[in-house]
Amino acid sequence: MGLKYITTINDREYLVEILDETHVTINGQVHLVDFTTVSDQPVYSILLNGKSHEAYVYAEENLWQVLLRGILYSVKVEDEREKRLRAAAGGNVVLTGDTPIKAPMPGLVISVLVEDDQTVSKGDTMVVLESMKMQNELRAPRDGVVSRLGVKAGESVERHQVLCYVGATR
Amino acid sequence: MGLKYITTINDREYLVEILDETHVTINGQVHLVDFTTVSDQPVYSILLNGKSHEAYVYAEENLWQVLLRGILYSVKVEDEREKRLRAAAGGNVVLTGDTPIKAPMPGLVISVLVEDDQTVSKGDTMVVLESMKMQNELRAPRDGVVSRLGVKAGESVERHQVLCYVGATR
Amino acid sequence: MFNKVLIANRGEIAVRIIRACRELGMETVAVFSEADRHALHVRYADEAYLLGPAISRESYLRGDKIIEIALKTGVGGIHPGYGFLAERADFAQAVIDAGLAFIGPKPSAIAAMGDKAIARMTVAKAGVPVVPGTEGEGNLRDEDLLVAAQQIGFPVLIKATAGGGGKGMREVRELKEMPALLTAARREAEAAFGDGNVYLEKVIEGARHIEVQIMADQHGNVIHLGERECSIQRRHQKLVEEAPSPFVGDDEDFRNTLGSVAVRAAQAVNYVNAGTIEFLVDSNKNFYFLEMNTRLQVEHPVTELATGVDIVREQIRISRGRQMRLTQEDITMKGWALECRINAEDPHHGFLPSTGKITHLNPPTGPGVRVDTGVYSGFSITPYYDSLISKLIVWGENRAEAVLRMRRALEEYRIVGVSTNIPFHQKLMNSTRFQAGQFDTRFVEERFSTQYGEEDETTPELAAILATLVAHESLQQSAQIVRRNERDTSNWKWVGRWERLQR
Amino acid sequence: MFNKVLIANRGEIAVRIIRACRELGMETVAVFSEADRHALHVRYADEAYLLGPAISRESYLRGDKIIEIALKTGVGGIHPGYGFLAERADFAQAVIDAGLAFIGPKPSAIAAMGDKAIARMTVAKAGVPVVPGTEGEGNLRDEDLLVAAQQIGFPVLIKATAGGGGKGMREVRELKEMPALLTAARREAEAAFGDGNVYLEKVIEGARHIEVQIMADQHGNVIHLGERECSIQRRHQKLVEEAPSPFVGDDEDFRNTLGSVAVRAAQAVNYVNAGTIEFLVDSNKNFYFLEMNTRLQVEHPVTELATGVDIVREQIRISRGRQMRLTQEDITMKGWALECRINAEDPHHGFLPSTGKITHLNPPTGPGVRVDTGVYSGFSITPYYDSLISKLIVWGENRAEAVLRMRRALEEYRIVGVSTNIPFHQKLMNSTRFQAGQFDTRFVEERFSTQYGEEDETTPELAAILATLVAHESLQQSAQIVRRNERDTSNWKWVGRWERLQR
Repeated sequence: MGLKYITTINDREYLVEILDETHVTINGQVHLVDFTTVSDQPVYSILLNGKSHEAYVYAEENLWQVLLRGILYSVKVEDEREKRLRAAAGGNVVLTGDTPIKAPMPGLVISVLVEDDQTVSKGDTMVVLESMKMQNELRAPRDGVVSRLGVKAGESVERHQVLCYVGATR
Repeated sequence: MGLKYITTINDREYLVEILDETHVTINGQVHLVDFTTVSDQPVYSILLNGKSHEAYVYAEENLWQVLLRGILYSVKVEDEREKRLRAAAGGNVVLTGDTPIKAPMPGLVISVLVEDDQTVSKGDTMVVLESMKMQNELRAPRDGVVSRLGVKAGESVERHQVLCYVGATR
Repeated sequence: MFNKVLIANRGEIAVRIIRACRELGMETVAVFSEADRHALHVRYADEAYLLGPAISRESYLRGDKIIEIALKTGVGGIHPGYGFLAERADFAQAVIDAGLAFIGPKPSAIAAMGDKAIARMTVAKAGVPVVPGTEGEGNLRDEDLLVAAQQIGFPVLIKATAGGGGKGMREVRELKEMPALLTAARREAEAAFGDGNVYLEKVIEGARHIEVQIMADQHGNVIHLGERECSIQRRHQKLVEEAPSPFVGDDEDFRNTLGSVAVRAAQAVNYVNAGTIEFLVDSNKNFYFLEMNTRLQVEHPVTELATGVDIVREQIRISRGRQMRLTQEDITMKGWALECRINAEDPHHGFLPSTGKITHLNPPTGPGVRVDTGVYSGFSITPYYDSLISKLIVWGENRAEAVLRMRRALEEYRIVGVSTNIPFHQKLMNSTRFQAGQFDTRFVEERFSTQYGEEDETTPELAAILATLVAHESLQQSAQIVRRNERDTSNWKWVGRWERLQR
Repeated sequence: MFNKVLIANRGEIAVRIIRACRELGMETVAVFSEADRHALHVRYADEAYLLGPAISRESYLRGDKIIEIALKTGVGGIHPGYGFLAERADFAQAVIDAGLAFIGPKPSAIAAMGDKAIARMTVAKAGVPVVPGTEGEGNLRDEDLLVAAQQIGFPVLIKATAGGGGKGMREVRELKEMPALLTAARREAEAAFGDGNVYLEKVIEGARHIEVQIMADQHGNVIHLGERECSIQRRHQKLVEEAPSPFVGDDEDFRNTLGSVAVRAAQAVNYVNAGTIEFLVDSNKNFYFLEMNTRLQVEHPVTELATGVDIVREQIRISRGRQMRLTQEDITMKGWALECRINAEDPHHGFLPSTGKITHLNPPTGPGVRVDTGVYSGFSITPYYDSLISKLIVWGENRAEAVLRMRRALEEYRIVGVSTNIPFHQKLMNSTRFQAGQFDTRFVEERFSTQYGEEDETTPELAAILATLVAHESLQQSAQIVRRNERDTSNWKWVGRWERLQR
């Protein structure tokens, strides 16, 4: 018996079953598959019923990102058991607490326009980053108070690095 | 104090001393050097007194092979102590015993024209290999007797794999 | 006549220039920042010298150090490429003062074209049309601007004098909304640049960006190499260029008009070497001088492929004092050339810059494909310089063939480790409006969606299968690691027991 | 008219044909052996199907299976590339019998040109000069051969009828040495092929290998695309090709003569599609028909770059029944094209084949450079197929520029993991005789040394420094490992002691 997965793209669910090395079903339809990695990279070559495709597939933020013919798909893959557990736990997680302000790109901090305990309004510019001669203004995603400010002008930051938090007014 | 090496190319010796990260001397002359590997490969980029060169450097059969602008140099590098020890041991090692017959290239064994205990004369064809549609005849390097024949027609062999030995007539 | 050139640049353009020198049998000297020791221009040059830290102003903008290295290494000329010091008249002058050839125009021409107001005045005097507006007329008050706007005719654009990047910019469609928009523009300009002055410019509707490549030698010969169209832009950054322009098309008269006007503009400043006159062209083929780039352009290869002229090689010949071998009659465009700028930026996340190590790279090759690049597999993209990592240029017998070839080349291009805008280009090449040549400079921002929804049904299914197979494989592998660890643990236990038995 | 093509080949030529189809907007079907699942042609095609095991006769030579796949996938034509089934009249016939287009000549033309004796007779009848000799005259006895030799004129070559690869071949310079050489040749031929029959061929001294590309459509139009010179050979394997030929040079009359003779030879067999007539040319511009290759040649790109004609695209158009868009008047050669065949073989060890995984690959790019290849970084070269892994082709305004460009491209080319003959090409491009165009088909074997001794003094010093630095680094690293191990050991001891204390 094969392994069953529930795979979701843009709220649309696909039931994918891996039968053996060369067969998968999707929503009950059987496909002949020859699947291999290229150059030990996250680049995959697939022959699906003879049709040759290639995609760049990598994990990011709990999803699988599939870059296929210039189109990026964010895909959730769960095995049946996982899916059941999630259903039992019920609903989406509600965000609480402070909101982290993350660097959307790697770069240099050009200026920091806020300080700890400062009150900001949604849309206020907080930090200006520069990378590859392109400046990016990070704005407050909500009203609140700045805390745990961790960068200053002149420093380098990585992509997704948390620069500070914006929390409920204390 | 730097590390001293005696480096030999085609019987010509060079005294190379590594002074520090950015200086070497060769036969007493000091050079400014900026040396780094490229793409984590055995490809090296060197800026020698500002001149930019690139070479493929790898070890083979106790020598360093340097492929530089299309020219292959086989280089022996010994530190001074090693060199002294070798000098003390005296002269070259005289080859004795059976001579191994090695595959000069990877490929398929097309035919084996000898068998164990067979007497061969220098120049006799012993094994025929094929690779990339090119056939290569392996000939006896000396008069002698074949022993430890390890391949048969239809098999694949790796480069430098020992196929059999030719030894003194027993 | 010199035989050794210093290239005061980095990246693909430094490599491009080194190649031209090598193909002329000339020696090359590269300069590099601490971030660029592994860069291709350092590897390919005959000599390479460190300038300083990564930040441009401490390395690639250090004209003094560059001239010092040039003198020390005995080069005869300096090629500035584009960007960095390429359009700095003071640097060009310093190079000449050091007794070296500056491979580019005279400092006076750089200066004349570098000041927008002077440039507009100079070319207007030579009979070249300029975009109607008040730029260069000094800092006008609101009352004067309201009068001027009516003379220019609506719609007009309010632009910050100190400006750039869209800050302090407002489009005015009729007189009555103008006072409020002027106040807003001045306030924004003041906040952004500490200078509230603004000027007006006529809005060219449906404008296309069409530019003309010119070449001039030291013997008074000036020719043009036809036009390029660069209307595919995003935030004033060119993304795709082509030669010829699909808008100019078969209209040889219009082509010749643009060309001779460009030659006149160049002659107005006694121009020498390669340069580009940029025009805005409206749908009625009215054209307006925008600016002159007094240097090699990023997009010069499309002209090279369409005309067969090696522009960089010609630049070097000219700066060596040679007479151009080409006359205007020798220049014809054949077939069609397209260029896609491959930038290290993520088209799926707002085109933000992407940095990191390129772990795998497979460039497209084969007939009609040219790649100009400064990167390779194993090279790290840093945040210090601009995001252009490669230019993919194709030639076809006609535009349709060039587009098909570009599609196959984009499909073949594999870059792993950093995000690139290749997916953007793939989508663009599939767009019927692009294929039909129907676009203006606002096309990408206003009419070209980066939302991907209109694909056929089978593609998401394929993505679902791929993601599931990769997820499955990754689960199997982690299971194996767990199993191996289990065994390791028991081995370890077993060894422990064995050791105890020994005691 | 069909829109889907099956490519019955592998490697660079399969990729080349897939690209041409894609650029025509046509779909492609690849076939592959078990050794080639990761090959580029499988990755780039729209569809790909397994043929069988690695060995050619169980995969790429399985015409029956290939036709079966073609029918199953609904393709309209099969392109055979070169090698494998390309010159098998029976396969071409089977393709036609299956109702598919064979993208190549008619089976009758393949058959006529495939039999050397018939080919010689056919073209001789059409007034095309052939190399004087006894081939095709049946198996002559020694007495007859001695008479024939005197008629042909010395020197003559004795060749094995069943032969190839130089076996059973002897050069005879005068009559008196001939009987002994005949005996030796027959003995060797008997041993090698089980067939002691031999024939005679005139030795063309200082011969150059010059060939003419022809194209013919189904409507009776036959044109030639000028000549290529392929005299740089090693063991009858072409290594470097160029168009035009430096020997033909500016002699347009000679070029036209060769061209029209080639057209006549093609017409003699009612030739359709692309083909090549090979000539041997002596120093007095006497030329002799050698053979006709009834298929696409490895070296077709040099003609493409020199004439601007896309030969593969033309092949497909012709097989779709289209009339050629080109007439003889449209064909002119512009500039100079050179091709180096990059083989996976070790020039420093007798050019023996080299296999293994390509761990790093950086192809040359930039202006005037074309790479046709079927490999990439991470791909494994197996011993099953021929050693050609890439073709490096450059174009220059003239031969000197093309040579300079080839030098820089070879210098840029990095392939790590397998040995290649790039060093051979580098040395060749540096040879003054090659640069001057002074070579014949024996140049590489007789006059071109692969011994490297004549380099300047500083290069060995540089090699010494490089080797020492790498050796030093490797020593330092192993010292570190030892130190780490020492610490590990002591850690382990310490843990042991700690464990004992616990008990």
